[in-house]
Amino acid sequence: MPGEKADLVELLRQMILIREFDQLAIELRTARRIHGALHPYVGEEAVAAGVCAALRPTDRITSTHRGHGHCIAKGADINRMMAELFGRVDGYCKGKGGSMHIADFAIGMLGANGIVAGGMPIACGAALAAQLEDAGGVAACFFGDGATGEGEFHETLNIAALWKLPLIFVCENNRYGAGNAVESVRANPEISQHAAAYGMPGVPVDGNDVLAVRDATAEAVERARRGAGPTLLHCKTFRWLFHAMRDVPPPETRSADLLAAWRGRERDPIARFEDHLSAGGVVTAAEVLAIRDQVKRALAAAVDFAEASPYPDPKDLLVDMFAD
Amino acid sequence: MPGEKADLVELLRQMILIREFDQLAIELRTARRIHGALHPYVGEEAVAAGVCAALRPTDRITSTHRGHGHCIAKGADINRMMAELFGRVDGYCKGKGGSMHIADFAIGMLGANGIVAGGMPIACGAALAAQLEDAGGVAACFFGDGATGEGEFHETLNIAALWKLPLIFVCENNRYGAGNAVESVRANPEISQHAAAYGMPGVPVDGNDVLAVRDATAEAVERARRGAGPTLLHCKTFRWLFHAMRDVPPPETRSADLLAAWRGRERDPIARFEDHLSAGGVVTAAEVLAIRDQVKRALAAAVDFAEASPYPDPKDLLVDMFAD
Amino acid sequence: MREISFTQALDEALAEEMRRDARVIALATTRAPALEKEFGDKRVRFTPISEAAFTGIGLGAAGSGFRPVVHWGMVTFSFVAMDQIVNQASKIRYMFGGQADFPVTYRCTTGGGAQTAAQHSQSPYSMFMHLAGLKVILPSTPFDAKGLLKSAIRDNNPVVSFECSRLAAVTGPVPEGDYTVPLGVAEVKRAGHDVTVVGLAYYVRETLAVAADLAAEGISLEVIDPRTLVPMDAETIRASVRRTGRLVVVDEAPATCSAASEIIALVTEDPDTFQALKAPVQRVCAAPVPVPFSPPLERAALPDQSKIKAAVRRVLESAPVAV
Amino acid sequence: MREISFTQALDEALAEEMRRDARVIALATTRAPALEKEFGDKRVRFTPISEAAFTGIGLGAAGSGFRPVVHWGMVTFSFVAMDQIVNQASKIRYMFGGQADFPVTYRCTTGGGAQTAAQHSQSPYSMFMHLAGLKVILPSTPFDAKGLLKSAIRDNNPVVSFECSRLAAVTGPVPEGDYTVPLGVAEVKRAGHDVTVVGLAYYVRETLAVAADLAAEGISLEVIDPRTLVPMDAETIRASVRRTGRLVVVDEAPATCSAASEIIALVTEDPDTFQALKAPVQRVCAAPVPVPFSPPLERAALPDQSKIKAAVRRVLESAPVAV
Ligand SMILES: Cc1ncc(C[n+]2csc(CCOP(=O)(O)OP(=O)(O)O)c2C)c(N)n1
Ligand SMILES: Cc1ncc(C[n+]2csc(CCOP(=O)(O)OP(=O)(O)O)c2C)c(N)n1
Ligand SMILES: [Mg+2]
Ligand SMILES: [Mg+2]
Repeated sequence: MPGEKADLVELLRQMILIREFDQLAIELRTARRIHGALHPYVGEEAVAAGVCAALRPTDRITSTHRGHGHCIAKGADINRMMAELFGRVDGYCKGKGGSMHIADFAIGMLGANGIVAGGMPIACGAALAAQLEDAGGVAACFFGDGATGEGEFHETLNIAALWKLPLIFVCENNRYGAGNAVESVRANPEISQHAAAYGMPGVPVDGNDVLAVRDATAEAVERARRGAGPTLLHCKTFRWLFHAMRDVPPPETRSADLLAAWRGRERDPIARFEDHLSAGGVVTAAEVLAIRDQVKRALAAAVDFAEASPYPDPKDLLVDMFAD
Repeated sequence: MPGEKADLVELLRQMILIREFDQLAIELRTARRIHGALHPYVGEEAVAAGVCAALRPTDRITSTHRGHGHCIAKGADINRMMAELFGRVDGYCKGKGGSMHIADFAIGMLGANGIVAGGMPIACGAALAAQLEDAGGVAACFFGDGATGEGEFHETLNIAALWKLPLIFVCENNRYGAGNAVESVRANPEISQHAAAYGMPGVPVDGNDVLAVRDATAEAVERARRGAGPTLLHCKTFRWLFHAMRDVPPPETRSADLLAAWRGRERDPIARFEDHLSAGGVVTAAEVLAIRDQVKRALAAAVDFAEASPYPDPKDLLVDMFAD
Repeated sequence: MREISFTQALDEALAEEMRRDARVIALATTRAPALEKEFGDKRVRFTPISEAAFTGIGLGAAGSGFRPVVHWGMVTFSFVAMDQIVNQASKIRYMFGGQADFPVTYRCTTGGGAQTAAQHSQSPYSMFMHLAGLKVILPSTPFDAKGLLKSAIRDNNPVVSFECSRLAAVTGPVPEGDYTVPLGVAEVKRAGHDVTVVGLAYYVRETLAVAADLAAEGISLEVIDPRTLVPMDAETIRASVRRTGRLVVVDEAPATCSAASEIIALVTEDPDTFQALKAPVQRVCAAPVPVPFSPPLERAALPDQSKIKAAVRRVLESAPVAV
Repeated sequence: MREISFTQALDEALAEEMRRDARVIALATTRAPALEKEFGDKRVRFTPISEAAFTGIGLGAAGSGFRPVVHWGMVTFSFVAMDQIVNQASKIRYMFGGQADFPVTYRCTTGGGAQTAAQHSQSPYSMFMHLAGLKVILPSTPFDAKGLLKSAIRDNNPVVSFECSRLAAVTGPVPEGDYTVPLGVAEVKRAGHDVTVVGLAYYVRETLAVAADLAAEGISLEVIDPRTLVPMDAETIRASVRRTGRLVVVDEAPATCSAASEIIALVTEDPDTFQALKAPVQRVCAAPVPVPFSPPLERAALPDQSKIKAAVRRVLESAPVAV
């Protein structure tokens, strides 16, 4: 079994936390205890966890509208995340951002982003900074399959390749951009093929296999750190739930068979990794239960933390606008 | 010798006219008889002429800031072009557009464009119109190597491929985007390689060989007309002169050797085609002289036409703003 | 008359126009099953998330004989396509000397008030108004929405239709069948004589509510809805101000260089209207911040009835009504 | 004092700031050989023609500890990058609760008057002013250009520097070495008492020329240059209008929702200034068309000294100066 036991268990714990966080968020939103739009990451946990496992705390990432998983994997505090969903002053953005705009610059999480592909140039700027700092830092940008329709994706690929920037492009192909299947919006679904025209490695990855994601990322990171430039990872995964919810979760329109195929134990990134670890003797069922229990308690505490935090004072409306 | 004699001679005449038009425009601009910025097409004539030779008059094109050649090849009236450069009311745009914005919708020339890659989505719209009309029409968009840095290029490739639109992408790689060599702004200079990721043919073409351009375009057009979708042609050519001039032509900064290599008889698209035609017995030296003479006279007449045309009346400033 | 929602009214407008004219085609990033069913997937296209490309596609198809209706989604996403809007659509007709018409309609949703935070709560109409070359509509009722969108689709120029999200579910009377509301004609939504209040979109409703409240106190507001921002019906607004001598403009865009600023300039540069002004004009706009997520902050950032009332009282205090 | 051109002043500002602070880096689509030579091609980057990407790169590098100065070329090309400007740069600090600073400067050239036609003759400052979240500078002299650009680069927020093309070759006194002009401080370029004329960029010069002419007729203009559009020094303008009672604003952007509209709104909504106004305000702006190519049309489209004079006379006729 490659990797230290503690690291593997931590990966499992992270994935469970990511899933439970978003499932709880859906409950809270349905109960109207939190506000705004919600984009659950359920089913895609292996991508965030696998990628961030290959990064250093000082490496920087940018995220998308579906960003809770990236935050957690990069090491964000779930109390402050939850407080942000509740619109409270102890949230990461003091309640100004909400679900779609969580950031934690202190841990190199440069922000979720409501604009499809909008975070990619920003990550490229972080990669430029890393190259200039010359201390072996890298940056990674998460983006969806739908983002490949946007020019910013392509422009960033070229510049990163041209300047050999330490940037990892992480395409989370969850098969849909909102209501549209990837085949319906792309002439060619194999996204990694864009890389060739930039002389960049384009790597298809099983995005539901957290170790495969971690290892592919590690290779890309190694390449980036030695100055050989960016890599395009095409992580193939599946969006278990709806694209987005507001007051109620929208109805499922996809076939039950399809959903079952992806949610089965062999494909579910968490169950699959759990089985893999127990088969390898790394964890016992009891340990997994304990993790789940700890996660639930941590999340309950996060809700308490959030609800104990006050709403921002309207008098502070103009605070944070401009830096001195 | 493939093709009818008349067609071949017409190709030669067109290329000569394109070159002479722009050389005259430089003289006129240097003498301050015309205004604004000028982007000469000298050296790249085979691309416009070869592409348009494979199009029908009803097919539509969009052009770039370096657009005089495209206009002439599509069949524009040099009198009205010249009047536009002079800012006169008989110009194609009644003097409102100038060199960078000549259009003739009647002949399917949907406009030169001052925005790098800006014409590509517009051409794609014309291709969509052609597909909906279902009468075998196609559209072509000209764009430079520099335009491949812009997102609009990539977005348009995907949509055209996805919808199998009858669109021909004509990349005029003249080796420079303004002052910058293509290698300095692209990770991979082989532009046709972008096509693969869209399941689209990407065809490198000798852009100084007018028949090669015409034949590659004809194949792409045939493909487009039968509903098989777009093609990316990568026409490799060379910008003989400066990127742009205003009051005076800017100094040359490229090496004399490089220039000589591209301007030699074997590479000059006009001299080379002329030699090819005379070797094949299609034209005599005397016929070529007669063409040159006719072109000079036509251009002199165009200048007369332009100068005889009045400036637009300032009272008409608001005319043409909104259609009824 | 039957009542339908703002969204239904807009949907009807598009479907009726597609029925009326086979050259009308629709492009959007989301599927429209009813339209697809009726008109087929040739005329009803759903597109990749490539706003720049499909904005230009709409323009190119318009210049090639079609009448595209292009939906950007939220106005937020139009910024990805801004080159095609600013450098192409708004200039293409004039720059080419009026050779061709470009009958393309761009639609998008606007506005805050739904806890969707900074990026998804924008009302940047003034950025589009500033571009000489686009017409702009901004309806506030289902009736106007249907009638204006139809006029937009029939117009031979690029028109941008801003559709306020907070109005989506609002219902109101809409006649069956065809009618249009002309571009460039404001409507006095309530006649009054003390203060002219120009409201935009959602804030027409809020202003009408304030007018009803203040009527009880004997204060008479004239509520005007421009409905079209370009061309702006300045004369209807000026005529009202010449009677009331007082002007408040209410909108949820930040004040700086807003439609509200423009309305103030149109009023104060007109000599007769200027002479009739009794009190300083007032803008009731969003605070100069990106719209924040947290409900109390968002409420503080956006205009509301109490802020409108306060502005009305300010102009009345500054020039009291003669009894 | 030595005289250098507007362009030289800007070049000096950038070079001096790069010398002063190693975190200042430069990105542009055109090479800058002198800068590259002095600072190396790591800090002086020339980029592909990918404005959206490099606008975001500047922002991301700013959020990662650098101070990028990003040159868009003409403002025209910024529209390709508008998502990064509107949805990212102007919102990123506030939306994230002020966690990080984004000290990035975006530079571009603006304006018409050089027969470069619609796409290459734009002055859309107001579109950027409308975005709560960007600071905006618009210098009119070499001295201000150098001092303001330095302040912009040292500012810890995204700042947009609009640099008027028609001023590029204009020369003026500029001290050697370091100095700054603070953001948000207008300058009275000429004191006077009959009419306040606010000019922007090139039109500060034109207005000063008009002021000199009219002085001969005994008409005294006070000429104000805001220099910074965000934050706008409204108080300097208002104080002047309170003394003169008359306001003309001159700029080459089309009037609708322009900086000129905003200045008028700032003046007429302020009670004391409103009370002091004796005549309707006047905008002298570009005609509402894309700037045409042909010289006589272009001249007709843009403001000039005679149009400024006519506006001044209009406000004076409407409220004659007491002798
Ligand atoms: C520029 C832009 N266009 C449209 C949208 C609306 N939108 C939000 S998410 C989304 C789908 C994105 O799909 P994908 O990139 O695959 O990410 P996923 O939601 O699947 O994680 C769309 C169209 C947007 N946010 N930004
Ligand atoms: C969006 C945009 N960015 C920058 C420019 C300035 N510009 C005009 S032409 C040009 C170079 C274009 O190079 P290429 O596409 O290779 O065309 P070429 O000039 O070689 O024909 C540049 C950068 C522009 N017109 N539009
Ligand atoms: Mg997806
Ligand atoms: Mg080129």
